[in-house]
Amino acid sequence: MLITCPYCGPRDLSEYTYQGDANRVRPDPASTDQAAWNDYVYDRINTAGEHREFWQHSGGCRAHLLVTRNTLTHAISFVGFAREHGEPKHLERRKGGKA
Amino acid sequence: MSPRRSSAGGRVDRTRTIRFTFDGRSFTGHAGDTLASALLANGMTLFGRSFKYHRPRGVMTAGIDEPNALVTLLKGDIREPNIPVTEIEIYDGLNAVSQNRSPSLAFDVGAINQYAGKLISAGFYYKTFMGPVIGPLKGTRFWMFCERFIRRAAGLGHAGTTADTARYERMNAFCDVLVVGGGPAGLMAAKAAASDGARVIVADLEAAFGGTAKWSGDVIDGKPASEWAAELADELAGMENVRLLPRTTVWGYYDGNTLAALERVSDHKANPESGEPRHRHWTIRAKTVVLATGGFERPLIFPGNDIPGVMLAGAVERFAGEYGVLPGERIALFTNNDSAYAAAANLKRAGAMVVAIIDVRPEISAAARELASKAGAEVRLGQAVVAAEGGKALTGVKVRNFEAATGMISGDPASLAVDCLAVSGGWSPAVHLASQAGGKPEWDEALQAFLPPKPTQKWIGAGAFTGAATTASAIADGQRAGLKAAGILAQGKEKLPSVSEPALDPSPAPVLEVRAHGKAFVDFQHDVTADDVRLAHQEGFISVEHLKRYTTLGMATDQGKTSNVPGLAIMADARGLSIPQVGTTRFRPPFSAVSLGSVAGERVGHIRPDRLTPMHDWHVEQGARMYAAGLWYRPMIYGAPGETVEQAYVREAKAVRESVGIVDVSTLGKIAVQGPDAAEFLDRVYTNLFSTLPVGKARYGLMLREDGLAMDDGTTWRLGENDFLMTTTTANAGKVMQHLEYFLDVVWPELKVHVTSVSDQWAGAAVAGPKSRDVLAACVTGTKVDNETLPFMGIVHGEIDGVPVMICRLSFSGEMAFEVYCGAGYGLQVWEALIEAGKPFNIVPYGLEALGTLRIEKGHVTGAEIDGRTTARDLHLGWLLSKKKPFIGSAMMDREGFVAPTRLQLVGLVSLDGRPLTGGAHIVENGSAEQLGQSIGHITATCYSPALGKYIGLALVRDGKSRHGKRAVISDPLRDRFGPVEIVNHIFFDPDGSRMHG
Amino acid sequence: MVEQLSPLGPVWKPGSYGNLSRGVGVTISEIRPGSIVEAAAWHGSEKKLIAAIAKVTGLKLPDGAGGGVFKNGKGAFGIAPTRFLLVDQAEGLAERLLTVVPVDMGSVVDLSHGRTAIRISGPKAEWVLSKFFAIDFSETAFPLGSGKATVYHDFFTQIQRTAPQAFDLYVFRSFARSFWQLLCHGAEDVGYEVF
Amino acid sequence: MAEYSAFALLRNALHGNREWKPAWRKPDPKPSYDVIIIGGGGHGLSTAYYLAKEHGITNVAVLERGWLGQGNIGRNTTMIRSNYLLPENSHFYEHSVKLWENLSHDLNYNVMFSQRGVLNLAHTPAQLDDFARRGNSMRHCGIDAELMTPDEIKRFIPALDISVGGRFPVVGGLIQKRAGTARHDAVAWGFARGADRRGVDIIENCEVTGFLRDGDRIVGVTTTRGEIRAKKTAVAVAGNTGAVMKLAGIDRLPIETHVLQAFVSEGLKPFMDSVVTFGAGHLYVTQSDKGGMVFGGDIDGYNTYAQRGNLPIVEEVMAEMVALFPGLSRVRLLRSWGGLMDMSMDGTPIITTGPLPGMYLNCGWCYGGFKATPASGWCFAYTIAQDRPHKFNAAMTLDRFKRGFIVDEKGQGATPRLH
Repeated sequence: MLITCPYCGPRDLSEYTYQGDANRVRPDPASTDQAAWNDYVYDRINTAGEHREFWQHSGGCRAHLLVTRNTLTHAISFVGFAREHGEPKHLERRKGGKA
Repeated sequence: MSPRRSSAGGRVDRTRTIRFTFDGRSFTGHAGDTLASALLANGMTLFGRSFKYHRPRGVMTAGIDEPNALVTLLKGDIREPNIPVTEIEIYDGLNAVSQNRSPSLAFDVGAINQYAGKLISAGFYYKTFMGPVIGPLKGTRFWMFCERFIRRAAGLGHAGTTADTARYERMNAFCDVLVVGGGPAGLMAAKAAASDGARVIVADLEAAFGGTAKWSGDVIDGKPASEWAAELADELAGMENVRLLPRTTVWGYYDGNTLAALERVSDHKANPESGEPRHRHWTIRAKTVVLATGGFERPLIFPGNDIPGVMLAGAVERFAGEYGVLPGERIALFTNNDSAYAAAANLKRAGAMVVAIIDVRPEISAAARELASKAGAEVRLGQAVVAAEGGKALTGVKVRNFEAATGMISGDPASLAVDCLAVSGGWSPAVHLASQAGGKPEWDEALQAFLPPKPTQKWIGAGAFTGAATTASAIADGQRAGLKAAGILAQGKEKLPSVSEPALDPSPAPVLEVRAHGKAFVDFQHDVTADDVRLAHQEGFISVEHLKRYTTLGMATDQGKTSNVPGLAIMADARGLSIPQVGTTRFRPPFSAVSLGSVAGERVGHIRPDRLTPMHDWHVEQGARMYAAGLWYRPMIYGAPGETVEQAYVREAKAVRESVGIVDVSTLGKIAVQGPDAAEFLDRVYTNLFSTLPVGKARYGLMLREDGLAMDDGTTWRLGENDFLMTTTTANAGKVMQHLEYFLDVVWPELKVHVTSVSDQWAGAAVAGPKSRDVLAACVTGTKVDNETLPFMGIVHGEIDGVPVMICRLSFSGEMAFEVYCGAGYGLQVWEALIEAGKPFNIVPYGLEALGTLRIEKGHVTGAEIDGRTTARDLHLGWLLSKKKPFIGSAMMDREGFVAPTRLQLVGLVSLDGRPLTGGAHIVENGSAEQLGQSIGHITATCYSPALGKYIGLALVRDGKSRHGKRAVISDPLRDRFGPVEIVNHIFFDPDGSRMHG
Repeated sequence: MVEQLSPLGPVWKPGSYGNLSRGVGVTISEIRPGSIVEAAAWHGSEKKLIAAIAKVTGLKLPDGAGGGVFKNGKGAFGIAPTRFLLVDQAEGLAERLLTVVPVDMGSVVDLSHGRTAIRISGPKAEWVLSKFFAIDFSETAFPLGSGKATVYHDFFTQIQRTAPQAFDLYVFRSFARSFWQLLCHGAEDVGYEVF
Repeated sequence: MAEYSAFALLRNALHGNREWKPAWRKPDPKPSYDVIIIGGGGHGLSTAYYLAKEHGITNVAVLERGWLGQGNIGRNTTMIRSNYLLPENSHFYEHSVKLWENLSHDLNYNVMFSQRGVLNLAHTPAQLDDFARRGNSMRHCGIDAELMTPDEIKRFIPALDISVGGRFPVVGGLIQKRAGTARHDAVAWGFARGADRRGVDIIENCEVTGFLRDGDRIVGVTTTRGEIRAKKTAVAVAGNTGAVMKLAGIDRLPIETHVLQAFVSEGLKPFMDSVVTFGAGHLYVTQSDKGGMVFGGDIDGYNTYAQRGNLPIVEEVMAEMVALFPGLSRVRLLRSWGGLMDMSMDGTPIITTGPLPGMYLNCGWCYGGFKATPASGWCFAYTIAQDRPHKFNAAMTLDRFKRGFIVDEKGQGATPRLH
C-alpha cells in the first residue's frame, strides 16, 4: 500500500504508523461526561467502506495525516495534514482557545 | 549424444557438456538444459513419488506448474527441498536427490498405499483414528499415536537444520511500466512502452526471454520466432531506460501497484561472485503494470493419466523445440483442442515419431488436419484414451469411441503402443496476479477458461493472458498495451512484425474427463482422483472452498495450476451446474512458491540492529556483562573475576550507598519540548503542573493514557522559559514521542510547541552516593556544585575536562546524586574524567542490577509496575494527580473499576526465610507446593538489599495497602520456590529522603 | 575545542572491499560536520525562518517540500512541514541561528552529536541505497540538493543528494554502527571503498 | 446418520464409498425458531451444538451468508492453548482446552487435536520473569505450565537456532504441554455435523439483510431467503460484527476489524513437533500433519474488511522465521491468506446478552478465536439459554469499558492494533 504524504509524496506503508479512527470526537478536556469520553476512547464506527483515519508518517516527516481509505478495497481517496483536516469538533473547540 | 537428444535445434549448446548428479548417479547435459530436459535426454522417465499413494511419477510439464517431478538440491548439508526439475538450470556439480520414497525411487514401500485406495479416499482421516473413549488411550492419545506415523508418511522433502550460508537481499524499484512476462506480447509491450523514454522493467521467470517463441516454430518477420525474440530482448537490454529481469518471478500483486518479485540471481551458477546474492527480493512500485503472463495447459482426466510418459502436449513440444529432447520414441497425442496439432507438427520436425492424434471432437479445422498430415500422424476423431498402461513407464494406451456431448464410450478398444502420450485439455490464462490485485476472473464459454477480471488496480493485460490464441494477436495486443501503459497515443500505424502461423481454432471441446474404470487423477501431487471429487459432492462438500479443503485439491506445491479447472468441471458436472456457477477460488500471493530467505532478504542474519551508547566500548572493555534492553545494550553488572551476579550487584549497590558509583543513563528517552506554549502543553500531558516550574529546575512527572491508566514517568527539566528537556523511560521513548506528536498534530494544533527527539544528542552519566558531590567538585569547572548553587532538582551548566556539561541534581537511587549530560560525542571523555575524579573515593561503575536494587530499596516504579494495567493510585502516585487542571486521562481515571479496593497495589516484600525471592512469583495468603493457594498478586522486582541485609522485592498485591505488616507466602510452582514473606510499605529505605536532600 | 568521538569505533576500517572486478561501485565515509541543526518555524513563519537561515548560512532554501541546497560544505534541506535540517562544517551553528530565530518565529535544536553523517558516493550509490530504502533515488525523483526523510526498519534516516552520484545520510548516533555495517555489507556486490 | 469409525470406512470401501451420506443436511429455513444464530463459522456452529447438547434447545437455525466455515475457522494457524496471564482469560481458555481434549469423541469427528505443546521463547531475564509470572498464574488457575532451559529447548527443537543469530539468545521458555494444534476445517465440519445430528438447521447461502423488531426487541431477521422469526437472536460473525450490528441500529462498538495474514510452506518431512513463539518479535510456528510449516505474525494494523494483507508484514514474518530456523531459508513459502479479526479494545472477547432485548452478542476475538471455538460456543449457549453469563464469561461483558473493569492481557490500552 502506498500513501501519498502531502509533504513527502507517495511512500510505502512501512513508513507509516496507523493512528486509528478519525471519526471519534474528543470531548472538551474539562468535560466530565463519562459517556462521551467512553465513546471517544472505546467505541468505533468500524466502517466497511470509506473510512476516515489518522496515519503518522513516522518514517518520514512525522506529520499526522488524515486519510480517507476504503476498507473494502484499500483505495485511498483523500490525504491531508491532520492539523488542517482533523474532525470539525476540534476546530470548534479551538476557537475557545486553550482548554 | 544421448538417445533422446535430437542432433540439432533448440537453444541448448551441444558443444558444452555439464556434469551433475541425481540420486548419486552422475549424468551429463548441455548448457541451457533444465534438470528435466537433461534427465529426459538421458532416457529417465521416473522422477518422483506421489504424496499419498506413492505412485511412480514422471515429468508432466516443462515449467513451474510441474506437480510430479520434485527433487531436493544439496549443497553440502544445506538442503533445498521440493524444487521442480523443470525449474532447475543445470550447472557443473549440481547435486539433486529424489523425495518421498524409501528405500529408493524405483522401489518404494509406500506404494502399498495405492492398494488401500478406496479406504483412504478423500477425508478418510476425519472419520477414524479417534480411538477409545475410555482407558489409557482415551482423549487425544490414540490420535497422537497414529498421527506420528501419518506425519512421517506425509510431507515431501526433508528441510535442513544447517544454517544457509547464501546471501539474500532486497531491492526497491520504481518504474513507469512493469511488464510481467517476456514472451512475444511482453517483449512487444516493453518495446512500445520504452520507445518514448518511459522507465520500463521486464520480468520473466525463465532464464531466457521469448516465452513460447522459444519453441513455437512460428516465423516472425521472416525469422524463426526464437531468433526474433532473442534479437528483441537484446535490443531492449541495450536501452538505458529498460531493465530486463530474467529468472524473476513476479509473485505478489499488493495494494498501490506494489509488486513483489523473486530474482534467482545465482541459483544457476556453481559459485556466485563475491557479494552476489542467491536470491533478490524485488519490491517494484509501478505506475502501470502490463500483465503478459501467458497461460497454463490443462491435462485430460482418464484412468492412468499419471503414468510416467503421460505429459502435457505443450511440454512435450517445448522439450523438443527448446531443448532438442524427445520425451518418447513413439509419441501419441490426446486432445480436446487444436493446439496439440501444432505440437505434433513441431515434434515431427524435431525428429519424433508421432503415432496418432486422438481427439474427442468429431471434426476439426482444416489447419489442424494439415498439421496432422505434416506430422504424419493418424488422426482418430471422436475417440478418447480410456486407459494408459504401464508401471514406472508408459507402455501403451487403450482408445475407444467417445461422444463429446454425452461422454459416452463405445466400441472395441484399440491398443496403441506408445511410450509418451502428450495430452491437452486446452489452456487457462495465468490470471493469478490480476486476481490477487482484486477482482473475480470471468468464465469464457468459447475458450472454456477463466479470463482476467476487470482491472481493480492500474494494470493492462496482453497476449495469452487475455485469451489471445495466436502469436500475431499476442504481438499486436502487447504493442497496444505497451503504448497505453506508457501513456503514448497510438497512431494506429505502429509497425507490427509479420507472423506466419497456422490458423487454428481457439475453442476446445468442453471435455476434460473421460469416465472409465480406474484411478483418474485430477491433482497429481496430492493424489486427488475424479472419484474423490465426486465423493466430496456426495458428502455435501460442494462449494469450491469445501471441495478444495475436503479433498486438498489444488493445495499441493503447484497450487492447482493444472488441477483447478478440471476439478471444477467434475464438481460442476456432479452438481449439474456450469463451471462459473460452481465458481473459482481466489488467488493469493505467492503466484508460485518463493524461498523464505528471499523474502527475509538482507535481514537473514541481521534480524535487528544493535543500539549502543557512547560509552559502550568502555563497558565491554571493563568486562561488563551486557544486557539487551529492547535494541539497546546496557551493562548488567561489571563482574569481577569469580564474582556471582548477586555478589557483583551487591558490591556495586553498596558502593553507591557508602561512597559513590556511576551508571550510564544515556539510553533514557530525551525529548526537546520548545515553544511559547511548551509549559501549557506539559500541563496537559503530565498529571502534575509544569507551568509553575522555574527555569533551571527539574520536576518528576507522570503521564497517563487517554484511558486513565499510567503510561510513563520521568523528570522534565526547564532549561529556559520556552525550552524544556523531557526525559522518558528507555523502553517508552518512542511511544511517548508519538503520543506527544499525536496531540500536537491532531488534538491541539493551535499550540506553538515543537517536540524533537534528542535521545541520541546527549550522553548521560548518573553519579550517585554520599561522595558524589565531592567527585563533581573535583572535576567540574565553570560552576559551583554546592547546595546553594545546585540544590535538589536544580540544574547548572559547566565544563568537565573542557567539555560543556549540564548537571541536574536528581536521584533514582535515593542517595545524593547528579545526572551529568554532555554531547554524545564527548560522552566517553566525560565518563572517563568522572571515573578519574572519583578514584580517590573508590568510585564504582554500576549496572542495571545494582540500579534495580537501589530503586527497589526506594520503592521507585519502572516498566514492571507501570505495566499498562496500573493506575497512579495503585502505585502510590496519587499525589501527582493535579486537581487544578484537566490532563490526558483525568476524565477516565476514576471509573468504578479503577478505584475498586480489589485492585492490585504496590507493596514491598521481605523474605522471611532468608532465601531469594523470584521474579514472576505469585503471592498467596497461605499455600504450599502440595496445595497451591489463591493468588493475591505477583512479584514485579526482586533483589538482595545490602542496605537492609535481606532479600526483598516489590509486588502488586490485591488491596495491598491494607496488608502492610501482614505475612503472606511466595508461591512459585514453576521454580518450586515457596516461603514466608512479610508485606511492607514499598519504600524500604530512607522513607523521608534525607539522604538525597542532605 | 574537544573533538567528537565517532560512534563507528572499530567497525570503521579504511580500505577496499567486496567484488572490485568491475571497479569501485561506491565509496562510503563518515563525514563529520561541526554542526547538525534542526530549525523549525511555527506554521505561517516558514518564509521568515528561511530568510533567517539564509542570513546565517548564506544558503537560499528553494520553496517546496524537501527542497534543499548544498554548497561549499554547507547543506540545508526540508525534512518536514516548516522543518529544516542544516549542516555546517563549522561548530556553533545552533547558537548563531538562535540569534536570528526569536521564539515567535520558531525553534532551533542542536543535533550535532545526535546524528551521524555518512556519505555514500559513486556510480552504484543509488543501487546500494535501494537495497534498503523504499524511495526512488533516480535524479528526476530525487534532484540534486533536495532531501528526503525515510526509514529502513529501525533506521530513521534523513538523506540529501549532495552530488549527482553522492548522498549524505543522517542517522541516529546510537544506530550508526549497525547501519554502517549493513551499508558496507550491502555494497559488497559492487565493490566499495572506505575512507 | 451413520457413526464414523474405522469399521464404517472399511464397509464403505468395500462398497466403493457409495454409501456415505452428506455430513449435514441442507434444509430450507423454517418460518421461526427458538434461537437463530447468525454466522455459520466455528463459534456459531459450536454455539448451536452446545445449545442442543447442553441445554436441549434444538429448534435452532444457523444462518450462514456463504459457505459454512468460510471465516476464520478455516483461516488460522490452528493453535490451541490456555497460557494466559489474567485469570479471567485463563479459566475461559482452559475450559476450552478441556472441551478440545474430548472433542473428537464428542463430535464423532476427528478434529485431530494434537497436544504437542506450545513453547514461548524468552530472550532476556526480564522476559523470562514475565513468562514465569504468566506460568505461575496458570498454575494457580490449575493449568499446566513449565519453564524450560535453553538446553532443554535445544533438545526439544533441534532445528531452532537458540542464539537467534547471536542477537536474541534464548534464555529460557514457557511451555504448556497440553496445548497444541487441530485441523481447523474439521472443527467447523464436525460441529456442523454434530449440531445437524441433533436437529439444528444449518442454512447456507442465507444472508441476513435486517432485523425484525417488536419495539426495541429483536424478534427475528430478514434474509435473502425470506423472513425468519425467533425468540432469541444471537450474533457470532467475528470480523463482520460491525456490519451486522449496524443492521440493528448499533453503529458503534468497542471493535475494529483488522486483517491477519497467515502463511504455509511447502510440505516437509517432520521438522518440528511443537508450536513455538518468538519472544523478541512476533511469530508463531507449527508444522501441519501434511508437513507444511504453518506460521504467522502481527496483524497488518489498520482497519480493513478486505481479506488481503500487505507486504511489510510478510517480510517481517519471513525474517523472523529464518532468524529462528536458519535451515529454512531455502524452503519455499507456498500460500498466504488473510482473515478478518474483530479486535476489541482490551484484547479480550465479548460474550454477552444484549445489547438489545432478544439479542445476544459474541465478538471481539482478536486473534484468539480458533482455540476458543468450543468454549465460546459453550459459554454463548449458556448465556443464550440462561439469559445470563456463565462464570467463565462473566468478565466478557460489553459494559466493562464504561465501568473500567478492563481485561487487558497485553496492557496496551484502547489501541486494537497492539493487542
